[in-house]
Amino acid sequence: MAKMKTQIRLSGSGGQGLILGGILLAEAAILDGKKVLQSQSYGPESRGGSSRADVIISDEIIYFPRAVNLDILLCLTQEAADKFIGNLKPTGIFIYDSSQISINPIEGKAIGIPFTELAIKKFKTAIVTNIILLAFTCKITNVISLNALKKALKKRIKPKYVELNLKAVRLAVRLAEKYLSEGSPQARE
Amino acid sequence: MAKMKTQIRLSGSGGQGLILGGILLAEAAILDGKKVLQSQSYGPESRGGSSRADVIISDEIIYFPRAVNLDILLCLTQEAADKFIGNLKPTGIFIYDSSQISINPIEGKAIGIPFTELAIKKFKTAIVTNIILLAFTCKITNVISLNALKKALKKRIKPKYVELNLKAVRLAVRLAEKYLSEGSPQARE
Amino acid sequence: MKKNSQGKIIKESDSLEIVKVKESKVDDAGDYQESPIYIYYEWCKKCGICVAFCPTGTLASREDGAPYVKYPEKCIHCERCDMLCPDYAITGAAPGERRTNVKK
Amino acid sequence: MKKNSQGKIIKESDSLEIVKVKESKVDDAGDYQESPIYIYYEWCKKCGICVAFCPTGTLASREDGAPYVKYPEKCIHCERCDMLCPDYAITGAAPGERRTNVKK
Amino acid sequence: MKNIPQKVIHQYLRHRKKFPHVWCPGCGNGIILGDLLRAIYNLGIEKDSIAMVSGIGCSSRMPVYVDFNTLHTTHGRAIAFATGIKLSKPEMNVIVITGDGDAAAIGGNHLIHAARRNIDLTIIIINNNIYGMTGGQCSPTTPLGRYASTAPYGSLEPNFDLCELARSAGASFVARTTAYHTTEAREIFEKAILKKGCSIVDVISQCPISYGKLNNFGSAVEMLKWQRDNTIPVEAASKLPPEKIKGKIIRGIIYDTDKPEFTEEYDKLITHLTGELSISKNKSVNKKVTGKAN
Amino acid sequence: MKNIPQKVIHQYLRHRKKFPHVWCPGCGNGIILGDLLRAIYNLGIEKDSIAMVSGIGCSSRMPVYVDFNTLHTTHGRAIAFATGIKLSKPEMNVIVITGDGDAAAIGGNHLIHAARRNIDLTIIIINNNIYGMTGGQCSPTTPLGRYASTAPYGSLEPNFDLCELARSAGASFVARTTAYHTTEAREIFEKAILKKGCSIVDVISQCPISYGKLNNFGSAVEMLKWQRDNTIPVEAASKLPPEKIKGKIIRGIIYDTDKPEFTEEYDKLITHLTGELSISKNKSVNKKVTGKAN
Amino acid sequence: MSKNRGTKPKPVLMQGNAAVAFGALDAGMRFFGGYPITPSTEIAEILSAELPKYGGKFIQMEDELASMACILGASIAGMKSMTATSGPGFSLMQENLGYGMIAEIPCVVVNVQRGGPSTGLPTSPSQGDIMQARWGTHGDHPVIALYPDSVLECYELTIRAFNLAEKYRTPVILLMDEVLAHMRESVILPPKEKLKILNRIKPNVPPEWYKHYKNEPKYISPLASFGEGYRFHITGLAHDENGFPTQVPQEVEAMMDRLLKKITDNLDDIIQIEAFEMDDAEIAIFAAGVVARSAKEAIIKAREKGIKVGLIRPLTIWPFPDLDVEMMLENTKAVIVAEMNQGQLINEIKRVTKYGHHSKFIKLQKYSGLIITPDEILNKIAEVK
Amino acid sequence: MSKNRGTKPKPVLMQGNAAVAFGALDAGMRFFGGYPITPSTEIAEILSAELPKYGGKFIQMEDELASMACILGASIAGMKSMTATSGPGFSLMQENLGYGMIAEIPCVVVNVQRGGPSTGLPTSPSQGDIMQARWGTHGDHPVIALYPDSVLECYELTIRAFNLAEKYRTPVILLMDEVLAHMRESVILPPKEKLKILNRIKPNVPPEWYKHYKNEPKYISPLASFGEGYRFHITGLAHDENGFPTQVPQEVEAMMDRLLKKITDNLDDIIQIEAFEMDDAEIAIFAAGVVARSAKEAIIKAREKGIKVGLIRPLTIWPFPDLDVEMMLENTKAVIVAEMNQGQLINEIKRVTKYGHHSKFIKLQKYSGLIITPDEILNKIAEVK
Ligand SMILES: Cc1ncc(C[n+]2csc(CCOP(=O)(O)OP(=O)(O)O)c2C)c(N)n1
Ligand SMILES: Cc1ncc(C[n+]2csc(CCOP(=O)(O)OP(=O)(O)O)c2C)c(N)n1
Ligand code: SF4
Ligand code: SF4
Ligand code: SF4
Ligand code: SF4
Ligand code: SF4
Ligand code: SF4
Ligand SMILES: [Mg+2]
Ligand SMILES: [Mg+2]
Repeated sequence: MAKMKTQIRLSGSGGQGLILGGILLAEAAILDGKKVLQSQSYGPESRGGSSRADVIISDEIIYFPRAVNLDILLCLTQEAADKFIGNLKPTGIFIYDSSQISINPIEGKAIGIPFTELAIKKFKTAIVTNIILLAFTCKITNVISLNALKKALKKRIKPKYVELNLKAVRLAVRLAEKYLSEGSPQARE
Repeated sequence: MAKMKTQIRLSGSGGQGLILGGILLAEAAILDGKKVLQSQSYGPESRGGSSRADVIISDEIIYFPRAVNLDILLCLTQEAADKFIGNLKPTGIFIYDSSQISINPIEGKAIGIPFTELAIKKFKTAIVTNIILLAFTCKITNVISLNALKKALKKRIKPKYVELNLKAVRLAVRLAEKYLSEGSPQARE
Repeated sequence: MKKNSQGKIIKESDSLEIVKVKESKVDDAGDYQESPIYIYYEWCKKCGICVAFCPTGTLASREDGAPYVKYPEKCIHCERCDMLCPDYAITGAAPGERRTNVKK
Repeated sequence: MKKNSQGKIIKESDSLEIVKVKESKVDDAGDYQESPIYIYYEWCKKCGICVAFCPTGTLASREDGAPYVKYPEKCIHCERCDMLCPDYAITGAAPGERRTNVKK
Repeated sequence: MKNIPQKVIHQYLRHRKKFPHVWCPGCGNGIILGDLLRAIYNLGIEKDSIAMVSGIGCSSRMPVYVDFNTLHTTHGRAIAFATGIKLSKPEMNVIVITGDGDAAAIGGNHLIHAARRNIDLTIIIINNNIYGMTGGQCSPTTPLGRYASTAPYGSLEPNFDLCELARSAGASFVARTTAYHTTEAREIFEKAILKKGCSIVDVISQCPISYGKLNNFGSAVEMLKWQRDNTIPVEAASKLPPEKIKGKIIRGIIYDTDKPEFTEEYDKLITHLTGELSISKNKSVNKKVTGKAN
Repeated sequence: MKNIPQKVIHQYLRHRKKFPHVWCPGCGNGIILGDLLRAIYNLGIEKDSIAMVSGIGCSSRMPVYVDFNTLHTTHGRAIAFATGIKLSKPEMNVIVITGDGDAAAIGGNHLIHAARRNIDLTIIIINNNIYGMTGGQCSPTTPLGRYASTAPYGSLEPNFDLCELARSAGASFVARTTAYHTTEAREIFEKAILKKGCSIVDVISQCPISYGKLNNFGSAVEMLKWQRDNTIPVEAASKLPPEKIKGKIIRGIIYDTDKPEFTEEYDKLITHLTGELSISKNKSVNKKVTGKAN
Repeated sequence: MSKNRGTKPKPVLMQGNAAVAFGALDAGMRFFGGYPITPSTEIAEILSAELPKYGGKFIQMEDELASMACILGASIAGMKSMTATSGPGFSLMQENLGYGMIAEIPCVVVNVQRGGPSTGLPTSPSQGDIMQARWGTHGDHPVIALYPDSVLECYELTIRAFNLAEKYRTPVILLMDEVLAHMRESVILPPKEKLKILNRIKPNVPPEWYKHYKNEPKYISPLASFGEGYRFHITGLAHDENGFPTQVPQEVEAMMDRLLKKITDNLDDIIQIEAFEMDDAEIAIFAAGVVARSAKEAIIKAREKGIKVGLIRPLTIWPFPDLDVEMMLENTKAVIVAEMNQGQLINEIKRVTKYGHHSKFIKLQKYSGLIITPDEILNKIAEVK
Repeated sequence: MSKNRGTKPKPVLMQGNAAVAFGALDAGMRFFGGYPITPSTEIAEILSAELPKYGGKFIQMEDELASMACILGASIAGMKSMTATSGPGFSLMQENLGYGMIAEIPCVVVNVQRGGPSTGLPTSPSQGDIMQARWGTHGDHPVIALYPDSVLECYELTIRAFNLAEKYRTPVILLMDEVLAHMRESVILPPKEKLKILNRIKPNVPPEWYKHYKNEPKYISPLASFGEGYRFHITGLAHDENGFPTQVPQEVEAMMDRLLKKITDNLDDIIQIEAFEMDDAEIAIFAAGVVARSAKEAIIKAREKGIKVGLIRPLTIWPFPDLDVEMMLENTKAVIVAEMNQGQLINEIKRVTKYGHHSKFIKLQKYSGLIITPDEILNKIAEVK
């Protein structure tokens, strides 16, 4: 019986904290007792322009280190969405920032939330966008536990920022709960 | 029928013009219509201390490039004599500077002539010792023709020195003729 | 959703000898006769240098960090913005001057 | 004729802390008491430097280029010969001085 | 089209290459390239007579964008490649674009030897005090105490004064300018190109992404202001009391002299030996054409 | 034995190595080694605290003869090897022996970087203006117009002033002496070794076999006389009118300053981070012991 | 990563380059000299921060020539030392790497491979330097090179590299794939007290008796450090057992033989090779590093379909596991050599399977900057049938 | 040697290194950049005197890194260019040699081999750099390397090296033995008008249409020189057919394939191999350079005794003459691989004789600084019986 194996990509542009997001996700997965492999884009691609972090989470040993058939694709920019949407499995989930991205209909599940806008509105900074995105994803997909995410956060993030980030998590959880009960307006737009 | 092949070594110390001697011998051999191969010592051995030039003269193509079984060994210093005498064929000829070298009896033919002394006495300079040695050897062994040697000399040596060198050749020829008729006192000493 | 191929498409310009001001998506820059400052937003990387060093305050920053011409009348055509822009995305030659940026 | 092996045999000295003047083949240098200049001919390469720079003309060249002490009485023990000899083959400490060549 | 301004530099950019260029927002490389192109324009040098040679680094990516004979070589070796070009075709204007790491770390030896030979190269060192390309490691011009990804406690190594080094090695033209001082830079580049001999220009530049971030410069703008406020022209410096100069970096033409140039000397040797001109001299490309081209 | 003079340098020579050494008659290498050994004797430095590191060349053959920790490396890289030793064992006296080709041609980059770092190495460049070992090719210090086997028409390339280069690169002690000036050389070596920082000594030497022959110096003696007659102490030079100095080479201590030394600064960092001394400091070998040893 | 990890092994997330850095520190490495180059730079960056905390030394040299030189100097001074680089830098290190080999100086050289030749593809994976690791420097020389395939193995093989370097008195190369260097994986590091750390043997004879290039014991002489009273000579010239230059043919030959034999006589100790599902394999895949991971995934899938396929993976890539591979291939009908280059390992496989080996050689070579996928391997497996 | 030799060929005495220098001049080489090193230095020395007489340029660079770089620069500027070095210098040239390969810049690199590794035996012969010539630089790359065995062949193969370099737009290596470099032989040089000299193809299209890395014709694009109006870009990064950097896998692959195929598709043109007394040979000797001369002498002696032995000698050592060797060995019962190293060619022989080849492999390896003698070969021949 093939056990659970999830391939996740966080994408957007440099400076949005996506690599950190990937690492947090991976560390949280470890806390959940999973095997995990995290990789990212290097080279010109990673400077200035777009940024990408992949995480593979599995119950079993992970051999092939590339995420090619994404179960979950997270996007914060249009460029990233255009570039990576093709890598999403037909059954995959696409979670994107609806304040930045306009999409055509896709086969699978697409959830648009104005993450950046919300972050700026609630926290006066876009800096926690990645955390909101991440926590939202956890809640929606259950790929890792929220508890593990919080623990990972506390470990990786400078003490003075922990509180802010935990608030972002709480916001995300409420968002997700709302989405789960109501559906978001952008979904399947 | 194996044709003629002669291995000759000129040896002594740096500055005695032995490399030039080897080259002259080789060029002369070419003028005589022979195949020829000339090599010399490199490395620390060739600086300051001892010096050596080998010439292989043959009617046929020369493959192996080292002179290992010498037909003719020419020595101007004791060090060279001690070092190389072992490489002389039992049937080989050993021609040495009796003003510099004292030898024990050897099996083969040994001819001692005080080349350096003679050069200084006759020409007030040791510089032509190599030419006297060479011309003497030609006359004694017939390994190359004296004519060829003279031609080679004229080609390689600066015009202003040619006359001096030709005189040295003449001296050597007289020496050799004398030796051939009388034998030298040092031979088989 | 249309799936794009990887990497951007290289924009081929027919002639780059002429700055393509008309192609810019700028809404602030008017026609050449009226405003001498052209901003080519496709190349602009929003570094803020032109705005910071414009000696007359002609330029200001949009919310996204790109410049726009706030007070066209203030421009003295010093071309400081032009020379300092790392991306060749702005030019402010004086009216009538065709050549930006060298006048020895 | 005895055939030598290739290459020279390395001379092993028991202690090199003491200059082996007695081993030199010199016939010109006398005993230490009489002449302070020692020449170690086995190391001398006949460059002529010591002779050329001896300020007093104590030294002279043999026919083969090696130095010999021609006027031992002229020596002022300046050790110039010693310090300039590239081969550590000569020394001229003053009588009674055991150490050649540093006296600051 | 008549009234539409024509940006001088556009005629030198390669239209096949994709713009915007690879450099990060606010990076000094683009500014300095602009200055250089304007200098070339002002001198009226034919594009085809220019060989632009670079090593490896962000700055060394410059040649790919410009419509000259361009050669992007290996890390640190641009000057050596350029030496081969120049000696083979003395009539070409050979411009070397290099970074502080490329020129002064791995390529330091070629720098001082080009200076010593006084070979007619125009060497432009884009000095951002850091290895930009590889993400912010310290370079031989990272100032003492400054941070870099391989100097997490502040650099323990003093930096080179590249102008001093160039002069003492034998360059005949040595200057320093900054990304901020665009007109000065252009003028210096013009003189450097015109110079018959080895010219070395140290251009202080900003890398907001690596150096700026690690050393708490807020932005490229801050870094340009720093360049403005912490440098002082050599003429002014000579008139100021030492305490006013302390801590400031001297800009301008530091050293300028005339001495025999290597490729010319070599051609003289050929003429001497053959009575002919160098085979490479019979080419139509002209060296140092002045008068404006378009 | 009492009355038999004891040559100071003998206690430093390796009795297992064959003497006479490999150098040609009249070569400066032997003279300079003598000066260096006397300097070491005078300073009373323990043999075991000395690491002598060289590159490749006639001069670089020096270490094999002396009873220190000796390392004969690759061409041009001695300083880089030495940097590893010094940084690992700051308490050792690391002396680099190198030639003009070794230090300034292939090894030029390491030379200027050691100077920049101001790492406590004593670098002695035996400058015979030629590649002796390979038989007389021109070097970066072959003067313009002089002959070499690869400069058959006279060198077209100007030479480095190694002292200028060393100073501008950042060395804290820079001096020049000659094979002829044995006492001066010894004193300079003493100071160079004592200096906490990068010291570079340019020692003009003679290669009668290659340089001498090609440039019509009659003999080693002539070359030593040339050194005597064409150099002038820095103190004297400062008092003479320019026309008297023209064409002369300046000798003596050219530059001497005190500034932070690299390995010391690094050890401070370690102390700062760990509160402990560098692991390598707990060794018994002492640095810079003064007082005579025997 | 803190200096002291607890004794209870817990999984942590770690990057391949970090695993090398911390592996080296745990192996006792206290000197790093290097020059930045993608994709190896993180090793230097981490060590620039960590080494001084351990009392060790980090230096960024002016280039790779100097980097290689300074770590040899450091090793002679008694430090376990290392450098890390990538293709272009590795090329520049070759001359001094050869010096390390002839002078028998322990040290570790990490080459995180990227696309070549020349500047090539600085951020893409490649296995193009395998042959260079063997033959890059001039002259005959022995080589030990290790090749990890996971972050954990980066840690383990780094330690092993130091152990082999110290034991056999020679530079040891760690060849890595870019993918591995940059990816993060959950790893459980072994507790420090379980680590087996080897140190060079020091002489226990008086200096007068010490010969640092003696064939004893077993071709490897003890190695004193500079400043410990032994005052010996080291040279890159051919040398005798005292380290002094020689041109005597017998002495030269003895030296060359020692260099070779200290490796070839210890193959059992040096060579590590993994056989994955090889017991009953009819098809063998030969692959190293990250390609082996793709192979494993492919094998699992193929086995699900009943295809008897296995993997041979060299952890020690040099000396090449000649005998092991030959034996393992004895009963296979085909061997797929999968590598991210234009064909380097395949030549070795052909060489070692010389005598009447009739299995099919199938090449899978990719050099576009992308890694070989399990599907590509599955396709090749399908070709055999 | 005078600039103009008469048309009537006469034997002259010439040193191997001189033959290289004059061969290069006759091939049209007009730029030499180098750094002295025994045993190659005479090439530089002769050219420093000769080149300016021909209007060409000689420069002694600061090191071998720069030497390799400057000859590539010179070639791009339109000169046929060359450098000459030996082991340590050859190691230093590797990075830029790889640049020449990826950038496809013609030039010739002479490596007069000496004893290695490292400084080794500077004045002794060795064949220790054969594998390095193939694999010395990082990343996959094609290599052409020639190996003369006489002074005349030094001259001829130097010219051929330039011809191949120009034709295939690639650096070509001339591997030489120290013995050959330093010895003088009587040679009859071919009259100049009989020499076949190839020059690179220049573009005949307008600059706008010029793609300098196109696969046409036959994988080799014409090459304009700098300053001829084409204004193109050259980089050591993976590039597209316009020479601009690319990371697009298909473009990278196309580039890599071109590099490989321009060599592998032209093996018949590139490979030269000598078969000496091989027609009826039961025993084959495989040897290159000076060892082949010893082998010939041994063969003549052995044949006198009725032993059927012959020699296979590669004049082109890289690409290795796989097929030719395999075919020539088909009917032999033993092959003696004689080389002055610890075993480099033997591996190639094993590799190419893979399928059911049952002849005996006999090694004759010597690495003491002395050359292999005819007697030593005769002894090995005797072993077969
Ligand atoms: C031989 C070699 N070593 C290292 C590198 C990696 N590398 C690429 S660029 C660079 C430094 C660039 O710094 P600099 O020259 O200052 O240029 P910048 O990016 O700052 O403009 C390094 C170390 C390389 N490409 N080749
Ligand atoms: C990489 C390398 N290139 C070239 C050489 C050859 N080589 C040996 S010594 C030397 C020059 C030595 O000149 P210098 O340093 O001045 O020493 P000298 O012999 O004059 O004392 C050269 C070029 C080498 N050994 N290694
Ligand atoms: S030209 Fe001068 S005044 Fe006008 S916008 Fe630009 S910087 Fe401002
Ligand atoms: S300087 Fe140029 S790139 Fe920067 S904000 Fe202004 S227009 Fe945009
Ligand atoms: S010590 Fe002085 S005076 Fe005496 S011999 Fe020597 S140089 Fe002459
Ligand atoms: S200086 Fe020394 S080597 Fe020279 S002649 Fe005098 S004693 Fe002999
Ligand atoms: S990393 Fe720095 S130097 Fe490189 S492009 Fe970005 S800002 Fe410029
Ligand atoms: S060649 Fe010159 S430098 Fe070398 S030992 Fe002889 S004289 Fe001295
Ligand atoms: Mg930089
Ligand atoms: Mg020298």
